[in-house]
Amino acid sequence: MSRALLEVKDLSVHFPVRRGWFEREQRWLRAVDGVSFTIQEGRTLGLVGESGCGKSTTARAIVGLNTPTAGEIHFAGKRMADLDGPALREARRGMQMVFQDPYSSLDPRMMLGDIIAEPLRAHRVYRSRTEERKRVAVLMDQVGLATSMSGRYPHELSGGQRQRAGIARALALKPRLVIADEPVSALDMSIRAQIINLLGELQDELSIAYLFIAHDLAVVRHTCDEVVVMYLGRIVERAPRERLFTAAEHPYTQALLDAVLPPRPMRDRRSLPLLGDVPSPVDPPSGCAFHPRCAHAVEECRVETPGLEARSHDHEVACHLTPDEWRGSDRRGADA
Amino acid sequence: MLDVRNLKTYFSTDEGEVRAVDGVSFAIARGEILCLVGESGCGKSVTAMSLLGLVPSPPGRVVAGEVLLAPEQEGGDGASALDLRKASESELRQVRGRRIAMIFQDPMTSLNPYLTVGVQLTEVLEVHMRMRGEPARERAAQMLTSVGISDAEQRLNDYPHEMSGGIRQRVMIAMALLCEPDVLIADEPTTALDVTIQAQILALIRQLQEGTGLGVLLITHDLGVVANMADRVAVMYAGRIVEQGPVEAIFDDPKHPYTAGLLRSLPQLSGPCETLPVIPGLPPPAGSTERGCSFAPRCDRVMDRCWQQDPPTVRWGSGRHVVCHLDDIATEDGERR
Amino acid sequence: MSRFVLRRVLGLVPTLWLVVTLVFFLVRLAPGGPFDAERAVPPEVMAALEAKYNLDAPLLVQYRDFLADLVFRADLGPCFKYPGRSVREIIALSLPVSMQLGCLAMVLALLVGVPLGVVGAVRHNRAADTIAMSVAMVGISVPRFVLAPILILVFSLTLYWFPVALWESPRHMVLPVICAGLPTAAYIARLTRGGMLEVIRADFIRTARAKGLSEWRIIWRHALRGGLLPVVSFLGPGFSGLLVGSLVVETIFNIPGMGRYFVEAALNRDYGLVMGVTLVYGSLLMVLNTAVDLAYAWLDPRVKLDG
Amino acid sequence: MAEVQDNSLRRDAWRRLKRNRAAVVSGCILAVLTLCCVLVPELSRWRYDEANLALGPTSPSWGHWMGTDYLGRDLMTRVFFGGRISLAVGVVATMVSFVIGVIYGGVAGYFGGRIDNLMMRLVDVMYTFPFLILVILLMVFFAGKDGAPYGVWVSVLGVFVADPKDPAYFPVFQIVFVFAALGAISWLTMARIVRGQVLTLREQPFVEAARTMGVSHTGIIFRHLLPNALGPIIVYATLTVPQVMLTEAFLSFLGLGTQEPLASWGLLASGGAEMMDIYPWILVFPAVMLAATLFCFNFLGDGLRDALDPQIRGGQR
Repeated sequence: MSRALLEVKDLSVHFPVRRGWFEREQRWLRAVDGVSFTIQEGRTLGLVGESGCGKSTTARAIVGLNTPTAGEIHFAGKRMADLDGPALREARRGMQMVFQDPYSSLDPRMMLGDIIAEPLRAHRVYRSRTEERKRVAVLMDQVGLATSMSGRYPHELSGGQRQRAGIARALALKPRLVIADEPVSALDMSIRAQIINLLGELQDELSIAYLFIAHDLAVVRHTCDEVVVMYLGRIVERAPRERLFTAAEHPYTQALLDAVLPPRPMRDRRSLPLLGDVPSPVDPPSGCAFHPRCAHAVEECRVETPGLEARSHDHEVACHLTPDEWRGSDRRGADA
Repeated sequence: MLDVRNLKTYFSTDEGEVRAVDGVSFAIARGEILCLVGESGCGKSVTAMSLLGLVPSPPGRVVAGEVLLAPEQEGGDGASALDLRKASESELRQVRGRRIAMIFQDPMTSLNPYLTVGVQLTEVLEVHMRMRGEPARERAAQMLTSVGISDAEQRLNDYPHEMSGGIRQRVMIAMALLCEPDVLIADEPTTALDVTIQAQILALIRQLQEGTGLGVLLITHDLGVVANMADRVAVMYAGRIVEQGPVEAIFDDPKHPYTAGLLRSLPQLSGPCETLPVIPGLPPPAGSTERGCSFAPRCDRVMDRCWQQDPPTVRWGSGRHVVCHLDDIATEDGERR
Repeated sequence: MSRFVLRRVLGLVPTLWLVVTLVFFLVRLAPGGPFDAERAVPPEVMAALEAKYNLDAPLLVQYRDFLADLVFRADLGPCFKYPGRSVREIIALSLPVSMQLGCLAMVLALLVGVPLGVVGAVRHNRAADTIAMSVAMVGISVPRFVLAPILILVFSLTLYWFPVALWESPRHMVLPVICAGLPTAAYIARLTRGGMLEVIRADFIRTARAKGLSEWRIIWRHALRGGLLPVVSFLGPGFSGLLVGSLVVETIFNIPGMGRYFVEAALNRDYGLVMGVTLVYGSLLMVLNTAVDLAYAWLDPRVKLDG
Repeated sequence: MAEVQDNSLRRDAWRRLKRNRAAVVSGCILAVLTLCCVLVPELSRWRYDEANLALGPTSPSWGHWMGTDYLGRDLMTRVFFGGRISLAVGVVATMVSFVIGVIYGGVAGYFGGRIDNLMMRLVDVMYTFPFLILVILLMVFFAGKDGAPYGVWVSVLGVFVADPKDPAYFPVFQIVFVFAALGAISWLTMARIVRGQVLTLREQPFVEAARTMGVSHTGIIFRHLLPNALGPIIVYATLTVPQVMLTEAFLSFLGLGTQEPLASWGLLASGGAEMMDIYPWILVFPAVMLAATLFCFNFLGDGLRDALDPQIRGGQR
């Protein structure tokens, strides 16, 4: 239970942004900048933030689609950077990914059965077609797809069915970690609950660990044990689920919570929406990256970047102020 | 302000006729926000397009119904309402953008990438208000400022791709409100945006609507948006409105099993967070049910007659109605309000 | 933008050098020489000729001299086929004629092709579309050397409207320009239709409709810009192709343009002329491509100029 | 359990293509034309090069359905014989451009980065070549009767003919060379198209998904990239065929392509064009054949594009 399955240490992913041919100036887009977290066996970690905060890049770096600029990724006790060739392939078998858009992540010219069987074929798991088909049938059953659909093409399926296919494909190699990048945000409301429940059931049944990426905090609350909030490539808060939803300590987390629209009529909401847009990660603001949008920013925030510090044994926050300090004052509320 | 009666829009496809919108009726009063909620493919966008005659014409066609737009001066000299369905193309053009404005889901693709924002804004003024040149630019800049865009004068020379999603959607809203329309149709205006930006945009729409007495038809699939924006709600399923009424009534006491199921299945920020109650199955493509209730295959309270007979419409005084066979709905008849 | 142009101009030099070098050696490696076609020449005369034109020197020396002449004196040497005239002279005389023909033909092609394509897209899959595209297909399918005699037969020999040949007055230009322009017009019509069809399906066209703009304005202001992008990228190769392609037209209408030198020079191993034509064609194409890129960036503000 | 519902994209496209009347008619016409080109010269009473100077040019009659040309040769036999060469040029050159273009563009697109940059620069440079000069030079270089490369050429083709030194074969060699030269030129555009396709596909989520699953490079190329890129490529190929045929006609007009007594539609038409006011049929028949074929290929390409268009595919959205 307490064994770390995935350990991410100081992960950074920077992309070069080169301007022109003559301009020698090389600038960096710091998509992910010094991110660390661990996921225990069979647990779920939620990764939350606005678009462009680096949550998808983090996931892609873990599965090897992006090369980390710095930092280490340990999976099941092995450092990924040390592995190559067959050993790396073997390690990668243990972590599979579910993508956000269930349409574009399925090959439009492959039949459902082949899509689900593809990881099995890539790793030559079964010698005979019959065994492979049996496994595909089991997988389809597990995710709630009728086996009669194996001859269909992705465009003949509904969004929910496509996402189920994506999940079945990810489960094919019996991974220990599934990285789910916004798995429900493209789905209809009545289907969303079905998929959230399915992921939960599969976890209980197969004791998989999840890295669950989402921008909707309400969804995260239903799936995760622990939540990490990211802003502009950095972690601003990390806390167990209940603590985060009841006693968030970073103003950004609080703003995200306020932005979630509760599904019950409530006309006079006191909290003001978060102002402005996410700044460019090429040109992040000085000091705390959140300060231009923060209603509680003080001079210190403009100058100094706050580090991630532990507020309790499992709760870390990167903010110069304590909740008591910032909840009291609302300096910028007036000029909204 | 806008009264839609028994609107039907059919699409002809390879598999025969698809009844995308199958007898939809609703009305929007001055200064009211009506939310049309439904899952993808239920026909809510097609409804919006049908109102202004924007349904792509070779496959689709509006086959029946009336779209009545009240005359411009309230209580005027007995001018009768204009039926947009019968209006000529040039009459329709007068209405579009001038009296009924529309904004769309994806501000990325809904603005013309080849033209500056200024050109796209001023041409509305040119077409509808005969306003050109400097006055038009001034008016456009003023509008941009009022939707919360700073240094509007400079922004007029920008192209859409130079702006963030939130700003773009603000531009869309500014464009829609330039001619002070009576009705705004907003088709999923925040779906493509981040939650924080969504909150900004919704607050803006609310604020503008309260200031001008604009009637709004807000189309969305997000019940959170509905709860926070709507005065009244229409729930759409498979081309039909299954439940309609004031927002509090719908959320406090959903009558239709579909509405009730949807509300239960939503992930929430508070309360117990165990397994979510779900509606089994998939939403059907609009208009696929020949006879009976289209929700029957997914309904947890389905009865024999749901499969055979079209469900009856049960009405209450407050403009609320439900289309369902269930007896406990019918027996409560007249009790509300 | 000026940096982009500068970079393109700088890029022109190595590319042209590469092309010129390749052609230089290729044409000399090809069997036969410039004087083979003449009557049998006594060996000593041949030797004298070769010495005169520096052809007896080692290949690399010839290459060095050629480059030096080209770079320092912009001189391409004499033309073997027409003794006494330099390649520079020949090009200076014939290029303007070809350019004139090419430009007029391109203008005609655009004037005919774009509206035809727009009609095809706007009335997609209806009668007007079918007719417009059938006309375009005929235009593409009939080779110019068939079109030209037909035009001459009908308009010159039967109706006596236009002269049969030569390039003198505007009346002389009508038939050749039509003959050169129409197939290109057909091609442009198809490209326009394809581009417009893409754009017309875009969301922002729906927005424009919802704004209450007239159909005409939607097409003119909102759709055409994006719809013409494929046409614009065709203009570079298309225009230079017109210049070479009008070779047929120039031959049939007996127009003193540059087109025929493309064939003559290569067939006669007229080394200097080959290099001249190559240079003209290559630089024209590259300049046009740069212009096309600029036009593209002007039409589509999302395009950044740093290729 | 696999083929429960075999509704593959290929069939889907095929079904849509079959509904496209213009494409179906074009396909049928092309098939009939090809059949005629194969059969007519074999079954005809006249050989394509059998002159009858005494007869001279005659208009179409019961004896000669398409009349005869100025040498009294049967025009129908010549037209269909010419069709063999024209069609063969179109198909072979397209195949050459297809093979080179797909490999070149595929390699550039798949590996990307510096390799891609270098390979595409080369294509740019080749575009700058005046193609006529290139063809002529290559033609003299390889097909010229003297010169070393000709010897190689002869020994390669010698496998197929009785006596490669026989001057009668020379025009045939030249045609074969025209095939190769045209293919060698039209591969440039093909390579660009393939590269563009591969570049965009490579970034598609489903390809990335395959990578995270551990699918090998060959698996990605053959199971994902190629099947998805093939649509546009095939469509472009159908449009290359008429293009190449037109270029062959152009070369024949210049006297660089097919040479008498052999025939191609281009050669026949350009010959007929010279005397169209007196013997119009000599122009009309080959020109109509050429135009009809190009017409059909164009319609077929259009139909294929529509059939493979993802926006029309499926019913979603």
